[in-house]
Amino acid sequence: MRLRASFLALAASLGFGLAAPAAAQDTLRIRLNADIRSTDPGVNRDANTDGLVWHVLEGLVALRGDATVAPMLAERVDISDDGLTYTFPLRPGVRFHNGQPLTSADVAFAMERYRKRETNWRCRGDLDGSVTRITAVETPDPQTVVMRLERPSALFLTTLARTDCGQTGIFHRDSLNADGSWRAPVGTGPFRLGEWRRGQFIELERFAEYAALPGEPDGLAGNKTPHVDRVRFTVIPDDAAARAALLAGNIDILPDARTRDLRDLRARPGMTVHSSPSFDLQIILMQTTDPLLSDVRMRRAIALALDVPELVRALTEGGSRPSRAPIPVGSGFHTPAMSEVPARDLAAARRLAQEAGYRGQPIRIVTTRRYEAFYEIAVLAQDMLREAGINLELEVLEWATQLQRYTRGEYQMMAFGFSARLDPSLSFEMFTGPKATQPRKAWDNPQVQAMLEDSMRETDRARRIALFESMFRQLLEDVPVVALYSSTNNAVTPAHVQGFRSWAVDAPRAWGVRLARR
Amino acid sequence: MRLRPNLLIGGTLLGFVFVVAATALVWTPYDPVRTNLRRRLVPPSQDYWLGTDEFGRDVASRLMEGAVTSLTVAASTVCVALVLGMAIGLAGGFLRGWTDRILGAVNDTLLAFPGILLALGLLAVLGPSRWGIVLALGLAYAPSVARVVRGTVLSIREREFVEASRALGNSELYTLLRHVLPHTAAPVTVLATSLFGWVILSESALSFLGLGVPPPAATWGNMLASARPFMQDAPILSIAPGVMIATCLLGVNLLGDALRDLLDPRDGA
Amino acid sequence: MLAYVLKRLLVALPTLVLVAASVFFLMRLIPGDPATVILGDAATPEAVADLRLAYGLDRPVLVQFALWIERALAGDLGRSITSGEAVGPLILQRFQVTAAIVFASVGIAVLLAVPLGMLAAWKQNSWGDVAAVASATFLLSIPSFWLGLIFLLVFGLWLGWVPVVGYVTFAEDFWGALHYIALPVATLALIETGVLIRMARASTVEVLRLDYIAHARAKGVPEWRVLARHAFPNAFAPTLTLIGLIMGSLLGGIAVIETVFTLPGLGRLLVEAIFARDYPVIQGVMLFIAVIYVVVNLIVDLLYPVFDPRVTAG
Amino acid sequence: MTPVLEVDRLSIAAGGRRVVDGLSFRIAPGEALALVGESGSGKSATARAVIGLLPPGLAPDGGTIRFGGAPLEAGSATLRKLRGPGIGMVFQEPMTSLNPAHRIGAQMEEGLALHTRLNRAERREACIAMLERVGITDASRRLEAYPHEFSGGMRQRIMLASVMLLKPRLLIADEPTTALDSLTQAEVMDLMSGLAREQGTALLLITHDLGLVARYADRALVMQHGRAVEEGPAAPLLDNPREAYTRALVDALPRRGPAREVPPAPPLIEARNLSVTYPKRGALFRRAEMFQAVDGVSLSIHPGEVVALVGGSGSGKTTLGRAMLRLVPVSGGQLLFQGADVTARTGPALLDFRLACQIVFQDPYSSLDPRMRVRDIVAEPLRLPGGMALDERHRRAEALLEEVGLGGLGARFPHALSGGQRQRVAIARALVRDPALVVADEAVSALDATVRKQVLGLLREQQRRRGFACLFVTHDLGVVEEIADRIVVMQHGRIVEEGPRDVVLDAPRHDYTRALLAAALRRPGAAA
Repeated sequence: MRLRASFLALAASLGFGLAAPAAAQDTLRIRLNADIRSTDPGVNRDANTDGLVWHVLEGLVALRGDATVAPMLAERVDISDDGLTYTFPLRPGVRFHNGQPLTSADVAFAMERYRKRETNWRCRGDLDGSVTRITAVETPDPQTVVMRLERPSALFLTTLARTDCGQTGIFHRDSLNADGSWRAPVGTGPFRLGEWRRGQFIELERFAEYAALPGEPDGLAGNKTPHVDRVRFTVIPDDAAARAALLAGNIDILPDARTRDLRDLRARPGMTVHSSPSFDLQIILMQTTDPLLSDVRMRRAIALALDVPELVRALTEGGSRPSRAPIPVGSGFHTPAMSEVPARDLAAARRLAQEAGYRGQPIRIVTTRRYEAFYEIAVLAQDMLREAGINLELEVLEWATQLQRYTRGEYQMMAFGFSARLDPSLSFEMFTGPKATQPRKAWDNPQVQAMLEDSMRETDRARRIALFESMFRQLLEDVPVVALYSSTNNAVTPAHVQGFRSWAVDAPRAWGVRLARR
Repeated sequence: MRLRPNLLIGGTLLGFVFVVAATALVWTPYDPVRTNLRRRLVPPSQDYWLGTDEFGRDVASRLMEGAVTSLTVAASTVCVALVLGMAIGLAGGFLRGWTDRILGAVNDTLLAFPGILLALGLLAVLGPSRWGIVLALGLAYAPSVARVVRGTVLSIREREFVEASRALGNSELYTLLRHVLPHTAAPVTVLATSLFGWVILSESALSFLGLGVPPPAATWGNMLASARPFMQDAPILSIAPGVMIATCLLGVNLLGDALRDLLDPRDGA
Repeated sequence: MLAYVLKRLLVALPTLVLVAASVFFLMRLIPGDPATVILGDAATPEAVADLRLAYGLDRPVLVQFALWIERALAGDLGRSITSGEAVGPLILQRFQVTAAIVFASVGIAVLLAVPLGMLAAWKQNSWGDVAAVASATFLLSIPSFWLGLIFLLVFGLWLGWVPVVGYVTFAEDFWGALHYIALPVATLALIETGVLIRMARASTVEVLRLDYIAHARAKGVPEWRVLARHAFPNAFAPTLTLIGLIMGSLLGGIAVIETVFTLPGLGRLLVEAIFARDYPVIQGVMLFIAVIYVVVNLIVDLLYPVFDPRVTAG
Repeated sequence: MTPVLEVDRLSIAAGGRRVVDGLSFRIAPGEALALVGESGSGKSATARAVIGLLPPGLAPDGGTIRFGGAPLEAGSATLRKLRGPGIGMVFQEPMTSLNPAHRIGAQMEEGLALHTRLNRAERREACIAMLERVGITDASRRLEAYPHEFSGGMRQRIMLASVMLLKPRLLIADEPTTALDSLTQAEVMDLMSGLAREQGTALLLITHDLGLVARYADRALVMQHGRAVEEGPAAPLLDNPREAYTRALVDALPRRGPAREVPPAPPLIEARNLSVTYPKRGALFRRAEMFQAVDGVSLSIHPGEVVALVGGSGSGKTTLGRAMLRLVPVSGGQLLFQGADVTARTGPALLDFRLACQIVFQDPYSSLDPRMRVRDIVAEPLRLPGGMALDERHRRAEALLEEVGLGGLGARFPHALSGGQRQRVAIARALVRDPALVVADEAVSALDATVRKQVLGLLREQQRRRGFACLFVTHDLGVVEEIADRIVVMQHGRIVEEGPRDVVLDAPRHDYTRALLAAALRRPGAAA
């Protein structure tokens, strides 16, 4: 009751703060843990940026909830038998926020900008060699786009749809300044960009002429009809404050509640917790070039000494499923075979450590407090290894420093986390590769490397799965890393927010959400 | 006068903190860094006087451990600040002229320099250790010492007994050390006490921003910081270290006042 | 007068350069660089190289410094690496927030503390005096951010009197702004009050011992007037210096408070920039802070003669 | 007729101790009463009690004070209304008795604004008139000035003016001129008594100086330890005191000693047109202009001779004294010691000179390091060069302390000694190396009459015994009578008159000397 009253008072007081008090009622307010970097898709970006951009821009294809790819601006995708030609017939009736109709020329224009070096598009490399190479983008007619590839790739469409690539979003020329630099996105998405007050909030306005697909929302695909006039992403860096803001009624969606708050939040009247497994990966890296850890027995000893299920339960309070496989449990490629989690075996761990010539010297594990999970993993690991007589020393670094250590491979062990990888190949690629050229890679194993590259070319699902499973088995042999779990996204909404769903990527989706506040 | 209560209360409070720290050196109820997943966020009970934190570590033990860390950090920082500040202040105040101006510029630079950046820099250079903090805060606070010392020196050097010392044929250096230096003792002692307090504050502030003495070592500051998420569920986690800091500071401040009264030159004359 | 001001700023120049230089090189000593931070776990060497090129971080450090100084002198502090904003405007915008809070809190603190301190000194060793000093000492023994958190808990959550997050500028909406800065201002004000009461009291005690106070009384001047007209200016002069110091340090960023109350202020800007290794922002902010420090001191020195004519600025 | 002030069995307590004990006296309208006593006699406390301004720590402890017949309670509204128009007060320390933060005009007007109906213009008129009356030229402009722009004497005049503006019926003057040099002192005192007479104001003069009493008081009340010792009309009381203490005070007044012959010898130290210039406090950049403190002075002192260097404040006498010891940088001329030029000496050579010439400062409070024990202070000079072992030094120190009458006090700190004792320590420190020359810089000016007498005695006796030459710097010709063989008078950095003591005192040639002589407070009836 008191809460309700205070909430009203606060709504009022916040009303003062709003640019347009009248609209306060129809504004959906979402917590943003840090300001976005820019509105330039896939260029100067982070997870928040992606999460904002996908409300405004759409690509030819989009991700479903299970990370498979569905057509978005394209009506469908026709792939030639040799897998080198992709044809995208455009969906008719799609308009940009400035009212212009979508044409193949716009697609070509956007693609040209993405592929330019000076644009610094995050995924340029992938489509210019590492995944495949786009040799040409053709526009036979205003409603058709054709892309030609150098070599077949299983990852091509996924790459186009990747959120960190800004979904290769198609934007209108007006998005650019005269000098070709990025001004603001003019897209086809369900919302258009409103006011962006740096460090405070970004506002989106409903795009009335949005051409929605029929059916249900599904990931970034499907029906994305906007129901609220205005969306305001409020920047609240501090978790405690964000939680407070939710309870005080200053925000309508807390997309990233901390697991430790869930019990309390669930208990509160009207609060709903939406949980779904994400595609990221919490992991412990080991430096296989380290004199001590270069001995596989030592690495196995460490893996055996860890009680992964216990650790994951402690960290996520049962929210996430422990998994030694890098492919997220939410992915369609996560097979039963990959669910195997070797049991803890202290005796074996001790023996192996002995054989590896370990005599209790301290092993330093790098971690940070920036991401609580990393820190907690390190602390708990230290605790568990102690029971196997392995002496772990925490080296708590500030995030940027840890990142540098990571990219240079300067560590013995490191508690780390990989952001969402939507294609299973990438889930391995992120830590697999030759240390000589990429010191950040933890797993340097030529034959695995070969398998990985096959998996990227291979388009047949069954054969890919086979490859992944054998790589997984090899991973349990070599243990260059100990995969732990994919974190769970827990979004919390009060009663008046309806139609909201959380999904694999932690940034929320404002379409399909209604406000029943009266 | 209020001198006696100051001394009494201040002494008791600070004494208490020191006793806690001293005990922690030889005994704590539990290993302050030993985690226990089955006992996270346990409310206070007779086996966990102040309950446990999010890793199931005993808060009481960490508090005691924290006393040691905070006090040692504070003490060593004050030493650093004093040594640096005294040197700068004495040189500047006694030599005057260009030396003074240059030192002045250096001083201002340090003053205009937020401790947090220094801390980050030194931490990064020295690697994560409490000594980074000590050095950083030491540097950050040296100027205020220098200011006080310089001021005192400037006023003392005008007093006749300094001239008298010259008249006796004593060298400048001797005069500085024998007749001027001792007079900085009083103000510096007083300053040192307040410094002690400031350092404890700054250390906890830095820890609060994630730049303090690196965990898992317990300091009141990083206990407060990590307790923050549980303000509602386990308020004791934030209250306990907060109270400890406040106690310590109150003790220091009161003691400082008492010293100020004791060492007041007016009582001398 | 103007000549004096210019002179002072001239004298301050070396300090500013020193600050600028030390910040610049210190930042580059610190491991981690903007590119890696932006790219995160997906940083491929090529991508990092591209970014470094884009931000001109591939150039030799000395060249970078020269360029930066050159532009800075021309009034251009460059653009933020993370947000691409122009640093100058960014700083000013964030500074407004900090300034609003600092001025409000210090203002309140002075209005509270100086009269209280003087009264305490006037009734030295009375119960009121003891109480004032005791509470002052207690206040300045509380960590500001702790107090802030507790305020947040009590007034923001339990009582729900004020919103717990967000900020609007006074220009946009005066009352709204008041709502948002109420708690941070209260927090800071309380603590500064502690400091100032003690200072005001101490200096008033000093002044009240002097003959001219007796002289005033001997002229039959009523007590309130003795305090207000004869004691105040002389007692306030030293307090003014302290206020200057406080202002200087607070305006330089109240990072902790801003973090607690999630205010987009200068302090938080600096902290975030440091974490993100956003060199242009860090350098800009640091330079700005140094300038503030100089200016505040200058202002104090200019104000001082108003209260103590023996000191002449110039 | 009813007395203006009637004090009856007044007692004042400090903690448990009584600083004033059952003191009674009365002052008739227009009468001038002097409360005479040395420091600690409770005379100032009495004064402040009358106007109800006892400093913290002192509290009235019985007795009554009546003003014009009506009783005064401290803190009462009636008392506050009386302050100013009824009772005015002039304080001792001109440097701190005017508020540095306000223009003197404002400070003078304040009283008028409070107690009269005059409007702004009239008040201003009154102030200007009064300032001119106390001899401050260009008054209308000076109203706008701040206290720190005036010399001590000027401030005391302003002080007096602002008090007398209100035409009080009683003026309390608490050691009004102790901080001033004799010349200024006389001027201010003359002004004060003059004004009092004009306005029919009764005067309560608090002083330790019988000289003042002789000249400015109708009646005198001698106090000791808070009690009245003797009371009566001033002149007779001084001519034939009944009480021993009074007699002691009277004897303490300077008395001329027999002239003595100094055996002719080459000068010990000689200044040849010596000049000292100071930079006036200048800003960081501006080139500061110079101020001539000593302007081409030639002066020589012979072994065993006592030369008195006399002059008002600002005459440059102190600077000259310091310059002769090379304590201040010499900007021109030559300084010869035992025939050798020491003007430019440095290092060990300078050290020899320093050790041979010692100085005793005016203020015994600031000239002794408060953090050293008396023994160490006296022993310190023996440290150089190298020489003696510590216990040996201490032995010597103790011996000397014994000699100057401080036997057994070696372990004390300066603040545990009285002013006189401190000055003895200072003297001992100067003598411990048997110097050839001692510069005594106003060495006794800060002391009470009787103490001054003793210290002077000590100095003279030591001088006779050890035969060192002495340059005695002072503003008070009276003191000079006691010990000087030769008198040198300085004004504006130049020597205006020089000669054997008796000649200068009895037949002064220069006006300035005459003025000084007239101002000098000397035993009544002593040579005029």
